Amino acid sequence: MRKAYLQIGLAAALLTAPTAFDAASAKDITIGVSFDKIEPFRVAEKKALTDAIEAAHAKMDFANADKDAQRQASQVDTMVSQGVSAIIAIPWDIEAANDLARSTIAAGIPFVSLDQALSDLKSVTYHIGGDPCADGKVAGEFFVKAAAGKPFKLLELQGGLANDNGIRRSRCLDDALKAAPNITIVAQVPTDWNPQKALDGTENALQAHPDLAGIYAPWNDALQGVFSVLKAKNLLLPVGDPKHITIVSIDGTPLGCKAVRDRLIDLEIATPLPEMSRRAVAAAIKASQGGKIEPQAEFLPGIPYGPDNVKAMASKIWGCQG
Amino acid sequence: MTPDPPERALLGVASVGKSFAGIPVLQDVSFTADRGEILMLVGENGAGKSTLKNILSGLIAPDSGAVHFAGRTLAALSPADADRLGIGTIHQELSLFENLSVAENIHLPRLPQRFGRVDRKRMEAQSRAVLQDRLGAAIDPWTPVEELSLGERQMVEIAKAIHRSSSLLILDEPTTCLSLPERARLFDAVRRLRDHRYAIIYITHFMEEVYELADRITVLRDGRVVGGGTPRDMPQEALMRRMVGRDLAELTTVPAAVADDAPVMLEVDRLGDGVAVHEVSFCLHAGEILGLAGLMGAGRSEVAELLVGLRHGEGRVTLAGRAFVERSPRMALERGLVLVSEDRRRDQAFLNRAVRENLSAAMLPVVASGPLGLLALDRERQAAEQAAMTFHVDHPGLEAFMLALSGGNQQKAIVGRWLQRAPRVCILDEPTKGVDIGARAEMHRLIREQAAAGVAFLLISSDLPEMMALAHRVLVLHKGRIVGALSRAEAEAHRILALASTGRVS
Amino acid sequence: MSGRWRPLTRVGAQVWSLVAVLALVSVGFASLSDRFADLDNLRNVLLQAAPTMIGAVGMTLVIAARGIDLSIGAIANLALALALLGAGTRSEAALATDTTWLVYPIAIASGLALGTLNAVATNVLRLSALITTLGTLTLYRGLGLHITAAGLIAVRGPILAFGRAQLWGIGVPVFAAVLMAVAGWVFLSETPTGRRLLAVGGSPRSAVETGLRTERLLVVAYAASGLCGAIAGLILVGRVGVVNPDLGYGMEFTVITAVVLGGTSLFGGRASMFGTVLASLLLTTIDNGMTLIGADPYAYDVVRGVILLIAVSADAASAHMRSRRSPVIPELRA
Amino acid sequence: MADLPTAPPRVMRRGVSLAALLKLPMLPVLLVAFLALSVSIDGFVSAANLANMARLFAPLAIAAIGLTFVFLLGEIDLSIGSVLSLASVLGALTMRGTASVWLGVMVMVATGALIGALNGAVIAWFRFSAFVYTLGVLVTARAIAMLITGGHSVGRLPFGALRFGRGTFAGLPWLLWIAIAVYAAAHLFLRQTVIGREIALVGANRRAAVFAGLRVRRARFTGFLVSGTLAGLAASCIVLRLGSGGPILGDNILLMAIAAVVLGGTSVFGGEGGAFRTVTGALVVVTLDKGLNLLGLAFYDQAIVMGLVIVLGSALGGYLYRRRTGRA
Repeated sequence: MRKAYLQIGLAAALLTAPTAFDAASAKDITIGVSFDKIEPFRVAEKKALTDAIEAAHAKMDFANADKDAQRQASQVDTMVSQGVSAIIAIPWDIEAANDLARSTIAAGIPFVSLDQALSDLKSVTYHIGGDPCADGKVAGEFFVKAAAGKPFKLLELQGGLANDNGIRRSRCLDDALKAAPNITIVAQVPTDWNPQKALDGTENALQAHPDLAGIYAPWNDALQGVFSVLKAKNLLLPVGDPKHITIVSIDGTPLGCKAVRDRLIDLEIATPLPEMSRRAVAAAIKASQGGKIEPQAEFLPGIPYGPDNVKAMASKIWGCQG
Repeated sequence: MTPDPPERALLGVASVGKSFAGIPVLQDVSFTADRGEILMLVGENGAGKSTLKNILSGLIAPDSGAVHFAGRTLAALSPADADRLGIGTIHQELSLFENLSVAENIHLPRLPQRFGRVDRKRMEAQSRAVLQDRLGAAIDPWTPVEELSLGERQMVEIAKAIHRSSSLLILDEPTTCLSLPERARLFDAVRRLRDHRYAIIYITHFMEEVYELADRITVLRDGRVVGGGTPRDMPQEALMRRMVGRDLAELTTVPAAVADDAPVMLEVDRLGDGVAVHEVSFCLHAGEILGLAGLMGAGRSEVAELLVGLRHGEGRVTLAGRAFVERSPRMALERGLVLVSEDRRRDQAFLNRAVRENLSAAMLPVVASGPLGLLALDRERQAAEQAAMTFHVDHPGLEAFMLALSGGNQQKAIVGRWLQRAPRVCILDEPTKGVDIGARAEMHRLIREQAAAGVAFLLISSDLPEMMALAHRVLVLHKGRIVGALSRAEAEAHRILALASTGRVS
Repeated sequence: MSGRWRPLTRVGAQVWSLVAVLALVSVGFASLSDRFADLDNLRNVLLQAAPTMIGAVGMTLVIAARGIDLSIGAIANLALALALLGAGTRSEAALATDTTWLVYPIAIASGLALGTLNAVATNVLRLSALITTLGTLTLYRGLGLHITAAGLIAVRGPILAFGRAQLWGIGVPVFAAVLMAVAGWVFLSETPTGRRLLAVGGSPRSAVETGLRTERLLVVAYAASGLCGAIAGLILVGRVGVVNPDLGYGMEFTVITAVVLGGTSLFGGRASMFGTVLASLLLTTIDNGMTLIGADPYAYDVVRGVILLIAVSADAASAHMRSRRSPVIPELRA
Repeated sequence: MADLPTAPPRVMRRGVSLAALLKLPMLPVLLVAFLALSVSIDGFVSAANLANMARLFAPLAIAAIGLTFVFLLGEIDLSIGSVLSLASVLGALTMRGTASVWLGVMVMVATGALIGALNGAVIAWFRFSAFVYTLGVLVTARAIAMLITGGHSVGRLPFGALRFGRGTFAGLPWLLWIAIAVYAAAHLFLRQTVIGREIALVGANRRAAVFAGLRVRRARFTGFLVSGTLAGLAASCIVLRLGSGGPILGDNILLMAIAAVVLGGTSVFGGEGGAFRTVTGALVVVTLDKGLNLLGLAFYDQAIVMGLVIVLGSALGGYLYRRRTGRA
């Protein structure tokens, strides 16, 4: 049966080969898209990807692995056996996806990883994603600047403890803070990306440390929980107020942009979603037509912006449009 | 036979029929019961008494026929109907809520209430009225039922039915757990209810109860009414012939004498558990049937449990000449000591497993072979078939669930499970409880046969005629101590009862 | 022999071992953080425990009747989604959904209806509660996400009132939780329907023979559980200000843990509302204390697991102590 | 005693009879679902898709068969998912450290067996409540796996792992062979061994089992041991197929396994059920999971259908079963 699916894969590769010379049109191209999960940010991501694929006149075959590495492997294998032109995947398990990518490529189908980087980038045709570590570092440096050498208590909310993006956003923040011994991380609260847990965590941290100076909320959905606690404590004050708590967030969703415009958070690091999607789709189509992809991996660092420059930056931030 | 046409009496059952899975259990059954009389419904197990009772209490609907009640005709009753019409039923298997108090059990489903809350005062008063005044049972209404003894639970079940009923009371074998005084009080209460113009249907197979209470008798056999009349019309002999459909001669047989040189199989020396049993000592010889009498709660079952290691305790037990120290049911089985305990549903039957597996549950080491303990299924099946035949277990198939068997057949299967192991000593705790006359006679024949073959029996029974028919000697327990040892000649009902009730010879 | 009214039987010992564990945990946290034993923190713990506690009150009724409701978290999600559908209007400018007071009747009616549907499906289709609610867990969650398209919906207006209102400086959800727990206790121990529910849980067979309307009683229990799920959902959404796909996710686990840890038997008929409340507090206190002492994020689950294991050992040990003097061999003890 | 029992002919005949098949409440649902999906999806019955499904089926069926033992006892084991995760982490680390696939598999099975044995011992001898205790193990084992890896999954395993996990033997995926072997062993164990019988009887009526002198503690111990061991074996299947192990690998398996077991018709209250029923239950879960996905439904719409099938399918199965057994 392994032979059978190799054959089908080969056949699919052969079938798509002639179109390689017909680069002007991508009409017969179907891109298999495999998401790790569906949550608010992924909904936006899916929309960006759908737009990009439509713009390229290709078709999309979508599947959601729902936080299950096995299901993702099975879904990608199915797409391969159905003869899609290329795969774009947000891997759930960044280790398992290496082998999935290799076997897909071995079957003659390009494998593009999006957003979440695999542990071994050499195993994919092309990777395009944000740079969680860079984002974390930017956030860390911002806190160092904000603290300005004075004692500074920081609450760090964490997303999924077993999620690579989450881990890196956290670790690189910590690295950047090492330079400033005046900053203490008073608590690292695991939340599983759940705003309700972000709320409880913020409430508890404020209880332990009423003199909290900063909150790191590395995904926009957490902000709602943070704001509601601050509001209850009369601490939801605009940037610039002496009692304002410095908040840095990552994602760049419309809600994040609104928070910046309302001057509620100091810094937002926006993931360039449309650009990521466009590049992923372009690479997938090009690779499926036999083209060579250079460079093989790209990391688009988030675009930092704050209340003071949001007007100027708005055109570059997807969440600030529309 | 019927004094009134069915629609005139309080209750008229007219041509009721019922089948389960195509097998008829009731056919064209008609009878009446009127206010102010006690109707005895007698019949073997499997005769359809329980089905009839379930129809009258609304648990199942008949396939054909009708029930007339107080001038109304109903195709079927629901439990709610029964409740509304004032029909109270005492089920043979207790239908109590162990997690709730006595008072609540008596009152459910209609708890008295005040402003939406349970009216505890009224509930307590009413419970005391029925328990103490009517039945003379000193049971506190707020005790959780799980803390009561079996006999007390039976009294609560009776109190519950009396409390619920206002017109018709159905009692299904209500005395199985009762001591003599409790039984007498129950009979008093039943007679008083009759005098208060209740109709009473009393289901039993105890002959002495039939003749002590009956105003009229209706006999069921194989799902049909086969006779009826007043007690005067139907002497005991005739009644039993009707019930069984054949003559029974075995009641007068005497067990074979124990040989003088029969070896001692079981020797018990100052056995006790510090709670329910104290310093019990006795000897049991091969081929002997030793009765263990006493009231409910006297410690009889506890003695059995101590012997097979279901209870911890002190004292020495010697089994076939060798000390039996590390006691457990498993070791007991290996050494040839088995216990057929009293509560079949709770402690013996695997109701949702096959009859075959129920029969072989104590045979597993025998039908297993090899170091892996593989079961020889063919051998198991043969043994089970053999056992079902030997012990007259009537079953729809060895693979059917145990649940599908009638109570009597379940009991025979369970006794068969244990006797298959050819034990040296067999403890039988109430072996014929809830079993019909035919099965009871078969069970007695079996016990005699096995005893004659050398098995030693320790027989625990509340059924004194049974005890006197079977036992070579009778030990009487009172509050956990042996207060008397009677030879066969001395073992008369009144002596046993006196010893059991007071601990002294009167 | 004299007795007294014992509304909920044989749970005393388990409640005491729970009190002991809760005290131990509290003393531990208090010694590590001086802000733990503080009136403000008590307010926080109570407020954070409120949704769990309310869900657990409903679940106690269901489990007391020998049922189980795996769908309670999914009901929280779907009830709120339905409420937004019925009483929300998206305001593009504010990126939020404006709500009217109608969200409350809609969410509560949805909770009751979804709970009732659980009971009716169990009764009519003659399924075990585990299967029915495993199915409706999947079904309700799917429906909830279908309505919100798995997106995050920021909400404004009256929907926030319940979660955020305060009375004498204490969150209204805390009063709601206490009220629900007391109401649950009174219901189970003092009302005829509550007693009947315990009877059904204690022995379904006896219930039939006694003429109890088992099916109607189950409707009461599951509807109550659905109601509690919806109320818990209202609190969660009210506090955080968003309806998100993860709303109520995993709530059934926390809530069942609280109920069982509190001494209510999974085999029905025995319930302890007080134990349920204590266990809900214990579970919340762990998370609260861990953040207060600034614990390593990976340690949260280790501590949770170990405390669960301690609680179950304490319970087994106390059962052992109690029955040590009984001559009956351990295998036969209840 | 010397003659090993051969498979009795009567039993074999019963094994394939129509009546015996009808005993399986989920079979009609499975057939209908399978037919409907094959008609509506091109390539649903293709070799590639079936092999793909087989690889999803194997670990689920293995874990669910383990859970069946515990359900037969009338108990519950909530820890299988995180035992699976922990085993996968330890096994993957071993594979990477020693470059030996087999050593890794042995570590996974041994981890499962060890935790299963501990669960069994504590529950059987110390009489802990299985629900709360295994819940504690669920949380703790997952936390340990997280601590060991810092939340990362463990990949870059020796090449042999994947070759086996995605390979076939005699036309069928290796993983399916493992599942078949586990099923056969479990079936024989429950049917033909003393412990297997004791497990069912203890589940049917624990007091009666004590009175009958059955080894109750051994039976309960064995049930949890099997459940843990098979969780470890299921971990091996997943690790071999994915080429990675991780601390959240087993998060979904508990509910799916419970669904497979109860859909198959094994009673939650003990004493009734078996390995084959669970296999049909697992088939239903996998067929729907894969089929609905192939239909292209949004994941929440898949959930809606899945929920309806669980409720209505079980109801239909139960109805047919009652009609056949003549129970009102």
